[in-house]
Amino acid sequence: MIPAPFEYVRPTTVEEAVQAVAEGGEDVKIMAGGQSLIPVMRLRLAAPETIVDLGRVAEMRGVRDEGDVLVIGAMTTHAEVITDPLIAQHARLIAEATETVADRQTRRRGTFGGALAHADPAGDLAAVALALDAEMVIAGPGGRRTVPASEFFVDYLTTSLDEGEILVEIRVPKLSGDWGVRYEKFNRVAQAWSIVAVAAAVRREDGHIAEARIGLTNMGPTPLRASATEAALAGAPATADAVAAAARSAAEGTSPSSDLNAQADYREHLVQVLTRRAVTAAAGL
Amino acid sequence: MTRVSMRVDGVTYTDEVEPRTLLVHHLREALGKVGTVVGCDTSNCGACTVHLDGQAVKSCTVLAVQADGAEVTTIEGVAAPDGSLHPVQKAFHEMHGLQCGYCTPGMIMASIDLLKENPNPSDTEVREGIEGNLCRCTGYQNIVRAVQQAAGELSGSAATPETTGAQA
Amino acid sequence: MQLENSFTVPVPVDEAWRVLLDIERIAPCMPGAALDSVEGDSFTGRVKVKLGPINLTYQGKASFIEKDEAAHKAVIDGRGKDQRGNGTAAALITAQLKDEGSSTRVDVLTDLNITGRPAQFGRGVMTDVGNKLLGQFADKLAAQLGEGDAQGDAARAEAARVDAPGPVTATATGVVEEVAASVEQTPGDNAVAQKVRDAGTATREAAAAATDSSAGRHAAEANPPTAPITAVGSTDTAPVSAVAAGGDSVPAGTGAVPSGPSSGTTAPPTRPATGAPPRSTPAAAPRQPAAEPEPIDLLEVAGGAAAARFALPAAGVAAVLLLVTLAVRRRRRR
Amino acid sequence: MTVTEDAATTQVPGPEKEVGKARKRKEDARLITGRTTWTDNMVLPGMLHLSVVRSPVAHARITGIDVSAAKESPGVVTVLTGRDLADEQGSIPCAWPVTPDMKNPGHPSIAVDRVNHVGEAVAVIVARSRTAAADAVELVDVDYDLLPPVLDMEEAVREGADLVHDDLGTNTSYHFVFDAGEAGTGGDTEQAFADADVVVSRRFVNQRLIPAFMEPRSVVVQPQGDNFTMWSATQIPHVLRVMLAMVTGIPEHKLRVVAPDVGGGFGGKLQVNPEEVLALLIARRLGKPVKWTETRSESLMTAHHGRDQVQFIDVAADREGNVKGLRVRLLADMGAYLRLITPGVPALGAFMFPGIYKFPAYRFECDGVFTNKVPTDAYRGAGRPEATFAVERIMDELAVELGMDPLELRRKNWIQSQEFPFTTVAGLEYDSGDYDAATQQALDLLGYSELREEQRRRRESNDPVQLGIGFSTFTEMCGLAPSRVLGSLSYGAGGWESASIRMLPTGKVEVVTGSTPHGQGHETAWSQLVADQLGVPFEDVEVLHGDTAVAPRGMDTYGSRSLVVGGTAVVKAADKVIAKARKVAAHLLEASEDDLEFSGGKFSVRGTPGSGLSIQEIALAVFAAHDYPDDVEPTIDADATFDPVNFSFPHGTHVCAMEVDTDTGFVKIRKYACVDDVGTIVNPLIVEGQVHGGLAQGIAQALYEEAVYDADGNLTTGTFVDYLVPSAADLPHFDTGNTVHVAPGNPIGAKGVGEAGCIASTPAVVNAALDAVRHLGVSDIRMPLTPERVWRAIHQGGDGGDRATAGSNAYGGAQTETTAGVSTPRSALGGDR
Repeated sequence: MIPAPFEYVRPTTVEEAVQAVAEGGEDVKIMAGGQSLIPVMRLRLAAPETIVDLGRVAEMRGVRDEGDVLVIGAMTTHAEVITDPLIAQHARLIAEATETVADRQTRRRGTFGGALAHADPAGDLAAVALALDAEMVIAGPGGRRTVPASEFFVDYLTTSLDEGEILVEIRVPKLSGDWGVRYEKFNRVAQAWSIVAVAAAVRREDGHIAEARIGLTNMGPTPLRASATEAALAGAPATADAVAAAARSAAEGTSPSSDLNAQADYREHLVQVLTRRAVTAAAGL
Repeated sequence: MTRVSMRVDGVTYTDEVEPRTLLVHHLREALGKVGTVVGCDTSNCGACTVHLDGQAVKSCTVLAVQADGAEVTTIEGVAAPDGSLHPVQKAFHEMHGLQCGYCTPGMIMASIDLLKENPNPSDTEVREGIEGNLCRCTGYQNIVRAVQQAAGELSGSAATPETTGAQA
Repeated sequence: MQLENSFTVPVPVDEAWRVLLDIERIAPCMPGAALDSVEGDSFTGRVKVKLGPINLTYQGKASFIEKDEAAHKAVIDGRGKDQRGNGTAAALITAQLKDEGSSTRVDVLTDLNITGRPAQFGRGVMTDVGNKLLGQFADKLAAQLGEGDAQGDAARAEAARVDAPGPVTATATGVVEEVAASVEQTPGDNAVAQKVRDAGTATREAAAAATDSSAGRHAAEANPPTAPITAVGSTDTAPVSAVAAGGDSVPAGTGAVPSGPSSGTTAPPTRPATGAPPRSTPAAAPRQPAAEPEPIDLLEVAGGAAAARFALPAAGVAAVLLLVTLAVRRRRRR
Repeated sequence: MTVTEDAATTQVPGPEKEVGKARKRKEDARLITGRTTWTDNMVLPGMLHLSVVRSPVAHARITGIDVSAAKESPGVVTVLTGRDLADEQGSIPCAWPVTPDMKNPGHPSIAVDRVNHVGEAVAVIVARSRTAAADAVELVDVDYDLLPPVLDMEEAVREGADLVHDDLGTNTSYHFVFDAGEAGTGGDTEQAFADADVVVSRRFVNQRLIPAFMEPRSVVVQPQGDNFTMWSATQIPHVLRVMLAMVTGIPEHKLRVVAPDVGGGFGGKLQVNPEEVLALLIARRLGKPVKWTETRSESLMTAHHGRDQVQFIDVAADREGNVKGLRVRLLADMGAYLRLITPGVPALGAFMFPGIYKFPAYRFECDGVFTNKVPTDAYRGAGRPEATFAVERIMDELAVELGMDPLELRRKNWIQSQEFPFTTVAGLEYDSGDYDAATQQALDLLGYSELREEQRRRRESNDPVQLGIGFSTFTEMCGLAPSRVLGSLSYGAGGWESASIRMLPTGKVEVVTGSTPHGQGHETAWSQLVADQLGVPFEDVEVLHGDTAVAPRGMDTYGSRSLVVGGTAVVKAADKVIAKARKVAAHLLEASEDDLEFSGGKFSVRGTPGSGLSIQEIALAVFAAHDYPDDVEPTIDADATFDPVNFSFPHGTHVCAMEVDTDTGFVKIRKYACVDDVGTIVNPLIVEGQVHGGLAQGIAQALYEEAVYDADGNLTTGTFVDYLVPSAADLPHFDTGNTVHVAPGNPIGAKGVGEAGCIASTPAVVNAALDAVRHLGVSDIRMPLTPERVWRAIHQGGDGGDRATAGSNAYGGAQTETTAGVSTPRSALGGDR
């Protein structure tokens, strides 16, 4: 299939991009890596009037160290994320999850920011951003604002990005202390979306679990935190039993959908198993 | 229409394209590079894989305008100018890594890309490395063998034993 | 796909029933819907669905196929075709009113069928659309019914000019939007909404209060046509009828104030609430042609900052935002 | 390898034999360099592009089609609807009326006033570019008056069910019966069951699959005066030519069909496609070349599907485990129409249900059922995988019932090697084999005893990951097919194959085969055969195929027939060449024919070493034709047509070791070993490749693939996002081996290998998964074995299918599914009866 015709704009700076989006008409679409957008356009489920391609906005690409936080440019490709030394050192969970995204060709084009802005609840990176308390830096006609991940993901394929706004970079607090991480992805074939996945970061302190952050993929219209499990783990002994017990509440507050791959109740079961496994692995048990 | 210029398999082409033109359609229909084929419309099958500035991408999920100014290598450009085959091409032939051959151009381009990044992959790494390329004929085993054999040739060692199956 | 929505509105069953049969008021309850024409029990229009990158516009007709006065049961049958040839959508909506004294319980059962490309995905692209779509239909319906007959008068008053399709839409949708806009801009109305989740009827009063005061403040800032409204800004139906009147003046007027822009201009005041930069408004609003259906942006349940995505829905959204908080808790799906 | 005497290798002594050599494929050169001729690569001057407007609804009356906007669209030449083509389109042919009273509603290439499945063509855009055509599709406005969709076979055959074709008055196309008692090939089945100690009954679901060849279908038609040339991505250019002539009335001799490089078929391109007919009609009408190439989603939605049977199977046995009878009742989903061999697929399977076992009694009944889905037709194995699945599954169930080891039960009942040739209860004469030998070798390849030990340990330790081992000891009927047998089954054509050999003056050899390859490597294998027969170098042989002007006679490639039938035709043509050359050689060598011996490509006079003429020299001599015998023509070229007298019966034992994660239901193949006996192996490389590919598809049926329709008849697996063709990362390493028992039915001794892996693997995989969790009370899991189904079967009982992967879950709606993945409340039956 061939996409419907559209105007194509290729800005080179964020300002140009914001301007281009503002002038893009009612049906303007921002294209990052295009790995989700182009197929949807080929199937003609989307037919935007204008495409603003961020591919040449150099300032939106790359990772930098700002003390306590890593700043990841929204246009940093998955492939770059996987091989980035800073991410490997301070946010390994992101790299681990990104390795499970689609396939190597797609990871060469697809971007970190694009995946987050697409906000597909079955996408792997949103739950990670949520678990790591990342912050989204958004540029718009009114200048820049910062939105915490917890407020960024609003609904199925819907974020708090306003019309005319662009996700520019993602600020990820570094994990300091003895953190272990694990991304447990469950799908039917290698290329498929997650049926359910669990992102876990666990900080251990003298035989106890001091803190656990758990993000859930595809357990509702947005990525979720397994708050009940997190609470149960805080201060819990670092034992398999304690983890297993805590994981049993992983489905609390979730509202998974039923689709071709799984019914909601199965997802609610899966998330408990995967949470147990992710936390166990992250806690080095 | 937008003017795009790209270097494909060593030759520079400049054309006017509609922004909606997919790179693979530009390659096939404007440049006659029909060695690269289309196998799906959801970016799953990988048959259209080419190298864009040295990296394997699915050319059905890249717009021609995005390749403006880029270096593109297709299956038609991987053999040496004298026609001698790339080690991966050779290995696919020797290990019977293809049957109908439709997925082969993409499979070879993905494999070359994989070996550039990981010159000595395990069987599992090969299988995961080409997870974005579907083949309906071979069951992949001989493709894995081929990639291993090419890895051996490229790095001067022999194919790892476990990949040579029980028969043949 | 079967969807169930239930909610209670603070008007007696007979009044709710009258409103329910009032097409100009019911049709626009379909999010992103625009009414093109009305003939007796049938009406034609468009529903625009926007889900992330996905964009569909269904055009078609709907009609009451059952009106059981005694049982207070109405059945609406609607079917449409996507304008890009992406298949069809059909909905059989059964609304059952139950007398609960001063209030009325409304059960909406919807059988939604979608064909063509959007249906050809195992991940169920349309499950979410369908759920949101009908959820919001019920929410807006709740809004309409909740406003009771005062609104009905306004609507009837203007039904005289139904033959002018575009404006009808403008007005009808305008209604909710204006309420929305006013609610939206009220500082702390989210907080109100928050309490609403816990408190039953009290919430409606709270919401109403919020609506009132805000309507006042809003009207002051709003463009001339809506100005007179402030006069009647004291009962919870007032803002609506008032704004309806305001909306009324659109078709009535010289047409110098087409619906899109007019509501577009109501948007800026909403910005502070959404925390969105005001200048993003012109980006979308001016391009909104008159009587174009607004997309169901799915942000409608989201509200908040998301509301600014379009000038028009930006308004429509917020009203729902408040009302949703009433309905959501009671909504059951599947 | 257990190698018995090999017919092919004993014929000609002398130089190293080509047959048996792992020759690298001649085909590869163009395929690995991107110099291939796919149909979609073709560009002709003035070529127009077709794009098809398709029905989004499963069942409806067309009440109006407005093409005016589409006609105005830039680049559009014209737009045609069913009404425009109604008088000339005829019907897609069905070549296999399995019963005299079979109901065939006829199959228009483009719907005229009614659509019967999602994706059916309702209008065709003809435009100057692919893009213009695609754009205009959106502008065609069709009004549908919806009819209730018929989707579930079990519903469809009930009294008062909605009808797909109301004029037929029923949804049943045919009722096909084979009763061994009545046929005289077995005892009374009812009696056998009445007398049996044990009867095990099951209801299996063999789900709907999509062939999913990698090259989307494409067709180009060039009109030249009253002549037409069609290039098509087809398996069957010869059959297609005949059928197109019959359908369109274009005289056969005015029609040339070319299958250039074809990117896979697996039965999916064994069809007369509506779009091929439309392209031909439109090219004729406009007098311009036209091209149609489908998109993948179009392909999944409209190219014929495969399988889709509900199988009720009963087996009778005594307590000692001797099988006494087999009873099979099928519901086979035809889809909305009958395509080329739609009704014949389950009928072909009828003869394979007894498998390799000595059932004394057998009865088979099948109802072909119409539903509002795309028609089913041949898919790799066509009827035989369904049969093999059912019998290999029920043998495991019987073993459980009897408390016997499944392998022991099989041994007890399978045909012993010394019993060949063996006539089965289905009336087939199995040619040769040794099931014991293959099984032993397969167990060794797998490391059977170690794995059984590990399984025991996991059981005892209550490991969340359980291990199971599953068997499939299968055979299949290949080498389709003896024409007389096909006739007796009322198939519309024969099963012969044709070949010609042209000896060129320079000594090179052109081999023309009627068997059209699409990835199988005919060019290589045929060269090996001819090199051996004629004693010419492998490199000197060129194989021509796939063009009715070049290879005028042929029956093409399917049913593992190419080498067995087509290869034999080549060998026989070569024998004729040698016979002709012998006369010339005798003349030139001034010797009597009887004194000549032919060896290594050379005729020499017995007892006079050094003397002699190579067959290539003789080719030059007859080209010059200066000196040749009076009573012969000056050529040694020859044609041959071979019609087998029997099928060939490859067999094998497949063993799968499966890990099942009981926490999640995720299944993972730990190890897979198989030993196939495909008779003489001409090229081990190609044979192994065919087995690998078959395994991948058979395993995919067991674990991944299913064409799912929702309650409205939408295909919810409409792209590769949801129709899960496994990648390299999803499939295991295969350990393959062979035993060789030559097929007596052909001089090569080959049995056919194309479908073996696909037929055998599916039940082995499912049996393995069940073996892993039987102790948890699981007796069936519906295919594909999705993690959810496995988990439900373990934790909620049934076959796990009831609440998993329901089509209408795509809407988050209904919670149940049918047999064929279609949601209706009434069909939420488990797998067990």
